[in-house]
Amino acid sequence: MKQRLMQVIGQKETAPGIFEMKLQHDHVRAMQSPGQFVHIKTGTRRHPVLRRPISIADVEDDVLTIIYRVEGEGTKLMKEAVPGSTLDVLGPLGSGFPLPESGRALLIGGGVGIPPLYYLMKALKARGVKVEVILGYRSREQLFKLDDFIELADRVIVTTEDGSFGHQGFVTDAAAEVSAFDQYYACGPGVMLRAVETTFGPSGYVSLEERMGCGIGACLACVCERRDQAEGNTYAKACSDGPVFRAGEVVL
Amino acid sequence: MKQRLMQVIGQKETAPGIFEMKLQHDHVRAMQSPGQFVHIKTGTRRHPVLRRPISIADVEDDVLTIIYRVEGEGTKLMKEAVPGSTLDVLGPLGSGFPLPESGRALLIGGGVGIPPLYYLMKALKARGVKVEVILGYRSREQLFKLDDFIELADRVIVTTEDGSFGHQGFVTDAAAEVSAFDQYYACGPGVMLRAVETTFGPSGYVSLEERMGCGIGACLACVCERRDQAEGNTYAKACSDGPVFRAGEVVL
Amino acid sequence: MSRLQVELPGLSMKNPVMPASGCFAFGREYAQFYDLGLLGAVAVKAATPEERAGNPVPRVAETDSGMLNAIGLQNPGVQAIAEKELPWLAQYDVPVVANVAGRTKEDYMYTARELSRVANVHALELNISCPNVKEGGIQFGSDPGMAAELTRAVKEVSEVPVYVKLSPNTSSITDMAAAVEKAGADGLSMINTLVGMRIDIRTGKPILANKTGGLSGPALKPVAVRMIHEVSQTVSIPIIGMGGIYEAEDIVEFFLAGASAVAVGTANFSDPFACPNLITELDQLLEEMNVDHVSDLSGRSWKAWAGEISS
Amino acid sequence: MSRLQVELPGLSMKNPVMPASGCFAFGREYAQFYDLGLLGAVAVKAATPEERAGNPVPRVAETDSGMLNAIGLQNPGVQAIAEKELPWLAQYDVPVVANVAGRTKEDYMYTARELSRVANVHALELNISCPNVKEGGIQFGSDPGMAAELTRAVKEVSEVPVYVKLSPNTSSITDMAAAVEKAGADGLSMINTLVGMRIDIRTGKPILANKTGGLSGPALKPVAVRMIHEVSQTVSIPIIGMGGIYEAEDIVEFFLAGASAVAVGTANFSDPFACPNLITELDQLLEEMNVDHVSDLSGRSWKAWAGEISS
Ligand SMILES: Cc1cc2nc3c(=O)[nH]c(=O)nc-3n(C[C@H](O)[C@H](O)[C@H](O)COP(=O)(O)OP(=O)(O)OC[C@H]3O[C@@H](n4cnc5c(N)ncnc54)[C@H](O)[C@@H]3O)c2cc1C
Ligand SMILES: Cc1cc2nc3c(=O)[nH]c(=O)nc-3n(C[C@H](O)[C@H](O)[C@H](O)COP(=O)(O)OP(=O)(O)OC[C@H]3O[C@@H](n4cnc5c(N)ncnc54)[C@H](O)[C@@H]3O)c2cc1C
Ligand SMILES: Cc1cc2nc3c(=O)[nH]c(=O)nc-3n(C[C@H](O)[C@H](O)[C@H](O)COP(=O)(O)O)c2cc1C
Ligand SMILES: Cc1cc2nc3c(=O)[nH]c(=O)nc-3n(C[C@H](O)[C@H](O)[C@H](O)COP(=O)(O)O)c2cc1C
Ligand code: FES
Ligand code: FES
Repeated sequence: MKQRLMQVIGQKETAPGIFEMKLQHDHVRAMQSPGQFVHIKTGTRRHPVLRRPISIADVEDDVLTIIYRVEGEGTKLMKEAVPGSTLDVLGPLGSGFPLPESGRALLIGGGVGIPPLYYLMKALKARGVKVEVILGYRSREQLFKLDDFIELADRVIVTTEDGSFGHQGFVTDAAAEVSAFDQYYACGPGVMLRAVETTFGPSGYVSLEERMGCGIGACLACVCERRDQAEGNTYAKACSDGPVFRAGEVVL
Repeated sequence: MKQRLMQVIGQKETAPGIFEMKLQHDHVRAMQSPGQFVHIKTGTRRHPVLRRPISIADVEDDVLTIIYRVEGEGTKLMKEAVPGSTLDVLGPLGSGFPLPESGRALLIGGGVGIPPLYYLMKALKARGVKVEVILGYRSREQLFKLDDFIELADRVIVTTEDGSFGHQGFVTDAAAEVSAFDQYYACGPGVMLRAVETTFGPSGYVSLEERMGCGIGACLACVCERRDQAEGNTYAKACSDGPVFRAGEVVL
Repeated sequence: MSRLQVELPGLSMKNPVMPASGCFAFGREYAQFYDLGLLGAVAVKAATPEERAGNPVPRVAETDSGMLNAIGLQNPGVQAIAEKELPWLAQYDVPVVANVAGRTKEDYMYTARELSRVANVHALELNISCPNVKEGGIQFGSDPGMAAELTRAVKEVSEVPVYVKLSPNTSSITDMAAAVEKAGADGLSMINTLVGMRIDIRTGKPILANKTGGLSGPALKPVAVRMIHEVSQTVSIPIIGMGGIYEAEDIVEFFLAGASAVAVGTANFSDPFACPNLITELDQLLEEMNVDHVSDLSGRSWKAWAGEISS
Repeated sequence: MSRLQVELPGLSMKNPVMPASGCFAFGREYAQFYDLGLLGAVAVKAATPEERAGNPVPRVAETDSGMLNAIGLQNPGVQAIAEKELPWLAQYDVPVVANVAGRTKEDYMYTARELSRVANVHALELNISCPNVKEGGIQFGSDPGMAAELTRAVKEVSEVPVYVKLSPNTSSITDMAAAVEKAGADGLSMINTLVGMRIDIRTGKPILANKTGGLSGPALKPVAVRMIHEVSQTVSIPIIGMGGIYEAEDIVEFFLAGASAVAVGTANFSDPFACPNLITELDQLLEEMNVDHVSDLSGRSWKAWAGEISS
């Protein structure tokens, strides 16, 4: 867990409002666990006051890829970063997805929950795991990263909310389509994760989005309730105990 | 008095921490009165909250020149403006120096009070006024705009606080040197203006620096006390009644 | 009826946006930029019975996302205002909210009576919260009993509705609000500035000659929103909200908290067109949000029946 | 003696900088970044008698130059803290300031007694100003009489000096300070957060599940500086200053206002190295300013004999 000024080496808008940025630094080599995230400082020393948590979407040698949607002030500042400038990156943070040695995995991503699944898919494929992917987007215009998934995955199912591409509906509406799997890995908004747990059951992992302060476990901003409340163990911190939890481990 | 996004067409550091910036906009043609200033918005909509008052240092056709010292947040942001970007400029504001039709003028500038005197000198010379100038700097390294003054003025006297160039001391320490004049025009910090009034008497004009809010006369931040307090006339506003006042008109 | 029109006691407003008292003088300066008739109302600079010179300079200092001011109620006195400033404003089709200050109850009563008789003054704003003067003002603003007494006294002499402007420098803004509502206030203005200070580390002294000043601007916004949210649930008189409004989104936030109109102060200094721009942007934003009428938003953050806005 | 060393009741500090309570947990996380022995002291997260779950999420929201938090005193309870967290911190050569919270006087007394007996706890910080819990905390913090009673009670059971942490959500911070000083407080911590709110205009609801939260960060700084300036002139116990410290210049400003040490909260979140960096930068700044000792600056903005700093 380090804080580094990383060099922006490229950035492009891959769908309206969705940006893919590449950052270079020797320290990137330490980002080995898919599902972890980085905490990014934008703007000036005091403004905006909080960092922004963004998933690790890919790592190749010393190059980190992140994919983000422009929402508010922080991501607006990120999209303005030009190649050659630097970005203050804290990470890798949190614990990533546990990786099996073999078997069949189902990856389920919605919106900006999709990016970390790409790095996860690469790691799974490298271990010889069979990977099927459901990707949920808002609409055909909003598709991003899809080709890269298609290239590596054994099968990709796409859903769009408006039905303009693939299946109409949410990721869980494609449940009937999926092949048998040993475990699933899901990342997306809370409402999607709840639906995923209901639909696909307990054999899987979910990655949560919580509003964060410190990002390292010190401020208790990002907690979620554990279902199994062993003594002194009521709340888990999404930033340091998570963001990945076993399905059913925490209340979504 | 207008608010315009003007294009930055050039900027250079002419002495350590002193920048000369050129801005282009058709509206610049309206900036005809030397001694007036512009009020500049830097950064984002909300940050920093206040504009920065900067004197008009020169106008040529549609190009405005300003010269400023980097002090705090606002001027730091200004120096980062690259050619092609725009700057939010409100102005011309305030009332400038009254211009005589002929005679002999003494211009007295200290530090960042020097810039408006350049535009004033041009206007005076155009009218056939004889112009003698005293310019006060901190040191030889801090000299700026001097060559341009030398080129046009009938005589230029330089003082530096540390004596590393010209006369040692403040502008008033060069009083013995100056030729007879009809009126003087002074711009610089309050302490300098006080000394100038004491040394050179009442036949002149002084341009004040006050902390400003609105810059247009609405917030009453920038007031100074009038010596002659006619009813309802106790305070003058530096931004709209000034920044130029007759020597002795306001309490410095 | 336009989606922006709002009706408040004494104030029939084309839209809910007015410049805030003290940030707009009596309108002359901003009239050089745009037609003041575009505004929902105009809140003018505080008046006192006699002319006041205000505080020594420097009177303003910048802070992170805010500014401090210690103008000190400089004004030409209520007579000059009633005779020269307000009649000039009458050329515009816009209601005026006249801001009343003073040292004693009698000061307030006198000023209020005089101002309330001016034809284009449609409401008074009792400034019991100015942090920048030694006497009057702030004392009234931190003691519910005194605030109530003052409100009652002014209500007796005023010919137009009376809004009381509350100070955030208190541990219980709801007590203040309840007290002045009970005393007959027709509405509330919330909030005035928080007392703050900046020290220049080069000189070692406060930047402001008055040492302390009132903090306004974006830094104040979360405090204003919280106070309006609290107070609007406990009073039944309308609230004019203010404190760090810079964007149409901020206006919506103030309405959701419980405001029925808003005032814009510090934003005028960085953008002289802030008020008319906000009016246009608010109209567009409401359109995008599918809101029929801005008043529909008022208090929706706490009203039980309120669900998601965009339906 | 180094120019940064300061002596406060119970706290012999290498330098005047400590992380602020609640922003640093019990140090474990930041120990991954630097040696905690570099710090002047460590103020740890509030403890209550029993384990507390805290508030539902979201617990933080960003504002202009600030943030709101409503953690709600989540902590594992004083026993777990005394047995597991604080002993871990003892490996570092740094005094600990233990933050005490509770619902009742008895809660505070129990927690204070337990914490004060832990070897590396050199001072207590009475948190009578947490805005984010329904009972306790804030009530004690807005009533001088109750605050004094609580201070007296805790002083009786504590084996180490007691600092009382004051809330800015009050109309007279000097009354609070005077009351707790008289009751035996050894020092003051100023200030806790201002109560604020943000409403999400898409949902129409407050962003924080707790609705309101405490405003910290740069937006708070001018209020903190003002309050320390006021209080330091009326009490004779030292003040640990906090609220929006991000740069060495800010620390100098707090000292000039009247602080004798400072705490850094929100800045840790954007820069995990904030505290050690500030210590280095402060040393350099004092060198540039020709200040022999940081304590020389304390209260110079109001002390009669104080002239220009750089001489
Ligand atoms: C572990 C984790 C991984 C994430 N990975 C990605 C990713 O790979 N790509 C991507 O586009 N987004 C990702 N997000 C969401 C991303 O953090 C937010 O979209 C972003 O912080 C919004 O910042 P902003 O400045 O655009 O918005 P603003 O509205 O200005 O943000 C204001 C504050 O709210 C917080 N916030 C707002 N929305 C969210 C959110 N959805 N989740 C958490 N905090 C939020 C911000 O961090 C900030 O503190 C991730 C979130 C988490 C917790
Ligand atoms: C009419 C007028 C004309 C001026 N012309 C010039 C010029 O041509 N070149 C130049 O370099 N400077 C000029 N100044 C001074 C210039 O305005 C300040 O140096 C500048 O505002 C400092 O801003 P900052 O962001 O660098 O400093 P900060 O310290 O960040 O400023 C904080 C606040 O204090 C105000 N402030 C700080 N110093 C001064 C000052 N000396 N005078 C007024 N306000 C101040 C700022 O405007 C801002 O509101 C002029 C000032 C006035 C009033
Ligand atoms: C320069 C200045 C002068 C002010 N003068 C007054 C005043 O005379 N009367 C008053 O009631 N409020 C006065 N205020 C307070 C504003 O009306 C408003 O309540 C406050 O600034 C918060 O709004 P803002 O953040 O939009 O500025 C003044 C504020 C500023 C910045
Ligand atoms: C996330 C968070 C948690 C906090 N928890 C506590 C706490 O438990 N006890 C306490 O006395 N203050 C607590 N505070 C207040 C801080 O100690 C400090 O007084 C305040 O944040 C102002 O300093 P800052 O602007 O540097 O953050 C907390 C602040 C934050 C931001
Ligand atoms: S964000 Fe601070 S504990 Fe998780
Ligand atoms: S700066 Fe507002 S009146 Fe001069």
